[in-house]
Amino acid sequence: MAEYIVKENALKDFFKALTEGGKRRFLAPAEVSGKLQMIETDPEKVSLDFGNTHQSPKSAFFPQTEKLMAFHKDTAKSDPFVYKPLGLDETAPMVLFGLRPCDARGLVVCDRVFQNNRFTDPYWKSKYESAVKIGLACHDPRPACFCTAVGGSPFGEAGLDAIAFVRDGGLALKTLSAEGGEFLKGLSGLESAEIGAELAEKKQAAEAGMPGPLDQSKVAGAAVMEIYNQPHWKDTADRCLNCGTCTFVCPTCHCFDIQDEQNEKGGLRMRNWDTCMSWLYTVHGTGHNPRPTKTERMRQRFMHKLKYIPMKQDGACGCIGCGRCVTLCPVNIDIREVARQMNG
Amino acid sequence: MTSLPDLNQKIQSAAKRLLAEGKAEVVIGCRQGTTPMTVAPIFCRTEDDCNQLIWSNFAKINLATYLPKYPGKVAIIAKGCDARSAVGQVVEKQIERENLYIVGVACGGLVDVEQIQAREPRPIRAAEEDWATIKLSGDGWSSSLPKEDVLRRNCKTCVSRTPEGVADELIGEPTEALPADDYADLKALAGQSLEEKMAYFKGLVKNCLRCYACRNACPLCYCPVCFVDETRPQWLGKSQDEMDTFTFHLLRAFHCSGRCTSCGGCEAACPMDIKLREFNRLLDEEVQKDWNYLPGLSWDQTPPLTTYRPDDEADFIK
Amino acid sequence: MATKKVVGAALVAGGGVAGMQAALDLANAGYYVYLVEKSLAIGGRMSQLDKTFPTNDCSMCIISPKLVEVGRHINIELLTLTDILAIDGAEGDFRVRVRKNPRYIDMSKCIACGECTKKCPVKVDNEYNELLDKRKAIYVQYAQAVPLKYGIDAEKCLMLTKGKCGSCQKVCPAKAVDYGQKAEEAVLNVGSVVLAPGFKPYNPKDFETYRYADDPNVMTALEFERLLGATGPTMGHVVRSGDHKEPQSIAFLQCVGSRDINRADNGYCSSVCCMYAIKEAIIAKEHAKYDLQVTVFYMDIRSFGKDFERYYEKAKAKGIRFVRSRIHTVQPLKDGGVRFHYVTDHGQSTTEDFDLAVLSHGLVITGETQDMSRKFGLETDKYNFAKTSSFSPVALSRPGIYACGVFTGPKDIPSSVMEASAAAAAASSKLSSARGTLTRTVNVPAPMDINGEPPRIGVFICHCGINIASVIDVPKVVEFAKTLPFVEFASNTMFACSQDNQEQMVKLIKDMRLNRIVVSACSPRTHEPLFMETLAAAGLNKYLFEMANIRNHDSWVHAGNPEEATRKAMDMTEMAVAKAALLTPLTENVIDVDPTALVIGGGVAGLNAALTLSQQGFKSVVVEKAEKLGGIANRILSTSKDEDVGKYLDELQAKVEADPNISVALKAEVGQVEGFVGNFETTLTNGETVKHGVTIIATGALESKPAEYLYGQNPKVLTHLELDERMKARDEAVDAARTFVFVQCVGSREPERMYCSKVCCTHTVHSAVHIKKKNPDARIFVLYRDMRTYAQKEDLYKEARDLGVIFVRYDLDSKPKVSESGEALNVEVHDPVSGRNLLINPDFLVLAAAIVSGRESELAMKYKVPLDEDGWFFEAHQKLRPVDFATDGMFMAGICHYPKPMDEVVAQAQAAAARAVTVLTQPKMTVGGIVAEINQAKCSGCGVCVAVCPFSAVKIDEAKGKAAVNEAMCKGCGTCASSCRSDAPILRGFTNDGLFAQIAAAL
Amino acid sequence: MSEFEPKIVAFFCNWCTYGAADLAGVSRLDYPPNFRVVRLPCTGRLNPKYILEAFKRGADGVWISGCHPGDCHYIAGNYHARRKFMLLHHMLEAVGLEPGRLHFSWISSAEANKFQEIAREVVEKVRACGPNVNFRKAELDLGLPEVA
Repeated sequence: MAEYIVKENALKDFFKALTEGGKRRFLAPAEVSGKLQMIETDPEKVSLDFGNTHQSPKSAFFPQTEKLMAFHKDTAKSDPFVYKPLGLDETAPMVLFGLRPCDARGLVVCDRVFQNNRFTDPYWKSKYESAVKIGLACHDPRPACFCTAVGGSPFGEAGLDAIAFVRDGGLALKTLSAEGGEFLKGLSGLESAEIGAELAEKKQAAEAGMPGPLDQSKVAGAAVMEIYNQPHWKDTADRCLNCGTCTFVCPTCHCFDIQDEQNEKGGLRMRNWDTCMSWLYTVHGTGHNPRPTKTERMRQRFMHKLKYIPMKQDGACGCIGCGRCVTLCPVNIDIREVARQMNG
Repeated sequence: MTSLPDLNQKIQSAAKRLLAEGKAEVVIGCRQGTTPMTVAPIFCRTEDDCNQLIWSNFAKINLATYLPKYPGKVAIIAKGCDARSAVGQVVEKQIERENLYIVGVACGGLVDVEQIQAREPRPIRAAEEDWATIKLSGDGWSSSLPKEDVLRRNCKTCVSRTPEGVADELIGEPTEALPADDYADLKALAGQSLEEKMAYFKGLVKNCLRCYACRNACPLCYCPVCFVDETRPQWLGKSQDEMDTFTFHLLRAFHCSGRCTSCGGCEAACPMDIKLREFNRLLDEEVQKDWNYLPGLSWDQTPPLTTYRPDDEADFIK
Repeated sequence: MATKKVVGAALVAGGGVAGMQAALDLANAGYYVYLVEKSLAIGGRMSQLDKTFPTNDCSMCIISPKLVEVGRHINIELLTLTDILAIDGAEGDFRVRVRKNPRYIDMSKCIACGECTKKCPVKVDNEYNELLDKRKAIYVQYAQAVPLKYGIDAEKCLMLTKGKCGSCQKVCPAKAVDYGQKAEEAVLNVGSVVLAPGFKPYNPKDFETYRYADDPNVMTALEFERLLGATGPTMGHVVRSGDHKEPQSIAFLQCVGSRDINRADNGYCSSVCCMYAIKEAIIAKEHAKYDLQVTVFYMDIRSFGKDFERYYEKAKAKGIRFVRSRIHTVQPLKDGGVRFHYVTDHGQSTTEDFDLAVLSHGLVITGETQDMSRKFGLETDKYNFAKTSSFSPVALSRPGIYACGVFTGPKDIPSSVMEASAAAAAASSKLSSARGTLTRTVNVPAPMDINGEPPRIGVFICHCGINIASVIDVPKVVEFAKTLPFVEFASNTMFACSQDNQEQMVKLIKDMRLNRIVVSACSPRTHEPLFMETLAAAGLNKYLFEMANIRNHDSWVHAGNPEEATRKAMDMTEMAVAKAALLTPLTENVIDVDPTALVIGGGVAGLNAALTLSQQGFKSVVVEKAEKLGGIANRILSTSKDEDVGKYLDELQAKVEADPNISVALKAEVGQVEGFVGNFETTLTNGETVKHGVTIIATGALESKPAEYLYGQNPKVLTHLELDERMKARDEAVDAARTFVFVQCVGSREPERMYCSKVCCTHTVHSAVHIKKKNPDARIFVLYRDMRTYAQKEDLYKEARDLGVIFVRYDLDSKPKVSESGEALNVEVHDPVSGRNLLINPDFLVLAAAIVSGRESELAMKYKVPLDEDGWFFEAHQKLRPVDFATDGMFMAGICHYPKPMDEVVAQAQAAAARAVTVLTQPKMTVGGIVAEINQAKCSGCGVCVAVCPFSAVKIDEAKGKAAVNEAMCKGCGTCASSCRSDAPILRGFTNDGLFAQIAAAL
Repeated sequence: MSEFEPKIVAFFCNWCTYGAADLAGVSRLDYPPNFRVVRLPCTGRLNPKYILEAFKRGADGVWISGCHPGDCHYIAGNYHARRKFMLLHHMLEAVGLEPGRLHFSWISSAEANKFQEIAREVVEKVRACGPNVNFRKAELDLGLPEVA
């Protein structure tokens, strides 16, 4: 575990160094079309003063549209169908700087979906395993932030190879994993330093105004059908528009739809983000839809976040408290309120 | 001008009265949201529910969005645009007139939270509002903004702030209609090069996530199956292809033509703050020019795409 | 008593629009029809017209579906090049001897490719284009002709006249030319005969002062029509035939050969010339890319039909000048053009030059028709028009022989069509016992079930002799087709439409279990039905068929670019295959038809409709809101032919009362309406519920109450009907009266009521003659704007003048002034001829009050039928469907459609009945095929489809809140499908996925 | 190829313009072979999506033609279609579609000459616009050379 500081005037060098001379793609918070996003950017354009990126960083590993393979017909061959997987080996590894601790925890939730003892998604794995993830702690959580309510912290460390925080005159950094330690060692701009006390102090200050743990004990203890049949769903569903904004901005929503697009030469198979809020998501070929109304669809999302993921991921909450859905929901459906209702 | 607390009081009593008299089984309105500058729609079925009703500058979506196929008798606390959309839904048979009760509230325009945040980047911990001013406060600071400065764009050209004529009752003093959209910017753009027009409109939607929140927040988009969700044939690809995205927006605007009441709900719902109404405005301008039609102003209107005149002028047809 | 033989067949003579309509209505009512046409093809005069007034509809576009329908009708036997020699026997059992003249073409072989015409060396004046250009000795009458088969002009063909040439036979790829054909005689056994011989345009060549014979800058209106025609000699470009210069000014001269007993013997008005002149003037101005000046010289503008007055006003607004003057002499100018000397309305003599003069020539009965009338023993009037009564307007003097169209008097297309339907009704009135005895039906095997089978497409690429193959590399297209998805079989064929290929196709479908067929050949518009029948014969649902038009749309138009043409043929075939793969079998369902009619209105129209239906064996219920039958006719004294209306009404009522098929509900109106064609259910206000298959609306109209000329204030001011009532009652004051003033157009032809009430001019002159005959000393003044005594009614106008009735014209801006002083009534009017004001003190002032609609908007709404802006019921098509509503099973008759005189009312009533019979006669109706359906899961019930459907075929099912299509009413236009935002309506045969597949394959 | 040859998708109503094209064939009136015809019962059937789909699939031009107002075989199909065209035409040109790419006409079944004239005009105008790049969907990148 190493601790460093980066002086303000060395920041650009440091960011450049993170690319390992261009071998890694560098992703950091930067402005695009008036919004701060975690995107591949010029080290010069990194922003350190932000609440959180507008969207979650999941698209770095799970792009909204991802090509899986190409296929075409070659009638000259005895087996005329030719397939070629795409995107597994062609991209350079990433280094991400400036992940908020909540989002890093979100990636951990996704990682356990895409890689687990039952199966491994190669598209996720190829990007996720090779990436170096450096967090940036929150000093000033926003009004809708509630990471502390769901087991996180503005200075949380889960899922990160290193965590940084902003201090007068630059950054401070602490490595968290062996890979992180290895990666940062000797990078230009870094100076070794003792930052433990400062970190603890800042952490305490940041957590001070944040909400306490959200009680989910009853949810954890209850049978699925018990929560499923609670009467409050109807009330929330009243105002839910099924617009899906929550799922698109959520760092742990990970559903996708696989589509083929073809022309006369051949076709591409790709996967695109999907949303359980959508009618199309569950409609069967017969026209039957097991989630026929918005109530079932809305309930599915909360059940998934607050009941199914904890069941499958050893009690870890599927919501990491970034507050994006709370802020962006056009009808102010607040997951904290729903969680309370679910807990009775 | 009636103060907001007074207005809220009146709305609450009206709602309670409607429930008590059986004129409505549910009253749809707004209540305070869970975070600053948010408002939540509320479906009031009890007196307690009614006591939460407010009128807020921060309301986002058009409450008429909830009306299509709503079972039973329903009342809606409606601004001008909500009321117009509700009328449109009656015209389009999405709700029966006798099951709908419109409590009209004179509106002074809504505010755009994005614009507020652009002017006040500090984390806003609380917001207070009255008819003309927004007061903001954070950790150890406070400031205030004239509402006029941060009005939603659609509210700046609202011709139907007061839902007169169609509301079953009206609360608050009527507010003057504003000068209608003159489409000056679009007219200017029409004179630009093709590249500039294309760049402008494609640029508008380049960050579109295809989440379709605009559609779901729209009181016009009540189709059981939207064309983007069609599979046979699949009208549009599902990927983030530029042309598929662009086509979605063109067609959605086309479907709203002659029906859109400029409520701005689509823009308010868009998580990427896309100026979606630019597409609708293109067609609004044309609908008004060709047929002098504004939707939602009376119960017996004929939407322009459900009728024709033998002498409709279309010089571009050879 | 021996039963008289009744033959369930009829003969219709004349293949013009009237003959076609009569044939269709007879055939669709269950009678076998011989349609005899003396030329190569049907279509008649209407096929020569460019546009039709007052809608400016394209004439060819609107008749060609009718041509095709006649041509393909299983119960219409088309006999072209055929003359009628004799009619023996009596009604119910006529034997008609005909001669079929040789065409010299084997119709079963000719593919109408036109190779023969290209090679034929003989040029002949082209009658279709009024001799303005040339055709060949082997030719088709016009491009869209039915039957679309060539024929040889025996008088001009070198082979037939001189025994040399034979080039057409050499080039014909189908071996269809047969110089050895001979005329054949035949005897046709029919129950009745309908004569629709039509007219010829008056030939003004003997009209020396008009110089038509020798000056190329004087032409007839029909020649001018061909000049305007897109298929005419100049393809619509207006140029003078002499020097091919575009005229800067054109003058139309009205009443050439009409209303003229000096230079022609035609005292009658030809009824259509004013309107066609206005039409040609408008179209000419539209065609000219410059400011063409058009002037119409006329005596009276007779725009008396529905929407005609507005058309006239529109023409004036477009700058067409109307000058009231009859041109006496046309003086040719040296540098081309003509000079007129004429006297203006105000008596001034003036001279004016024009680049072109167009003679609006009248309609005359041909010598052949005159011979026919004599030979067949038919009475005619002095102008050779067939004699009929106002109360049986299509029955001729010899029982069993009926007439329609111009043969009974000059008239326009809708009136001809109306009469044609009336003639069909009358001609079958005695044949109903034999209905269906001679008609044929098609028997097809039950289609095989292909449910669940993947598409197995068979593709046939046609050479069409050399028509396709000389340009397109057909084998290459075949090889390409074989590579397309789901194609099991592809091959080329010399003539896809030939009989042997049809048989081959049937065999292949069966042997290879093909379940979709694509033919790349000619136009589906002409050939799709043929192939669909072949599919049906093979036991395949006929809708599993798609065509690619690689001839008309490809080889014929890209002859210079064989490579691209081949590529296009491949693409077109691919498009057809792509769509075919997605086709599904379409079912046709049968629905029951309630064989009863509801007739709304118990006036002359309604009662005649009911009686006509009864003669055909159908029941009807007549609803009349008044206390007695007869309607407005109760107030009319006599018809223009001096027939007693009161007596007629008594007889009519007695007949109705005695008729077991007719029940009458008086003092009742329509309450609630449910259902659709075949299955209406109407509840009347008297509580009675009527189940009926069709509805005939005959609600009549009203005489307006004038708001001027002291009407209602002075007892001496009467309306027409009030005068009639007084005369009926033998009112002494009227008998004793010495001075009458009639004022025309009271409330008609004014901005707020821009139509002519049509009957008033005739009514006035008829009343005037009636009074004058009783009291020759009576002084009668008629104050008029344009006298509109159209057709043979012009004689009555002349008679009135001869009897001394004084006609004074007034303008809308100087209407007569009426005042009273003491007992005296003062009428002051400006006389434009003398330039002075006349002052008259009449004993009676009779106002020709406008006929106004009862504005039955509630009734209209109940049956979902439209009213026009004047409140008249609005027909499905102003020209060709004058008694039908667009909504199936709904018909109209009488003056609820538009004001009209007695004979036209009766004709329209019979016509409505005839049209109704075509529905009622089928115990079950086949519905379905290419119609829309609603995907219930996608429907939001918003009602867009309901609003846009032109046929009221879509309704919201209130219980489900979703739309539903009535297959019986849907015509398959697909407007619902493209208007729905959520694609809930599916137009079978033209589905979204099918069309998408075509778009994809096109690119 | 020396000159750009545009690909045009044409939508014709069965009763008028399709008939005019038939008649142009009968009359041997030649015109450029650049368009492919989709036959519709009526212009009223034309869903605006078809136009966008054709462009999206790479059509360089789209041509829609039906009966003259008043001539509709289905009474009012073309009137309803006209309203849609008015809006769609305005919108597409406002967002930057070249004015020469999308064409509408009324051609009756008797107007073979007008058909020929407009067919030529449409092809020339689309040709002048050049290939459609802005309204087509990007080609799928299949990476075919690598696979082969």
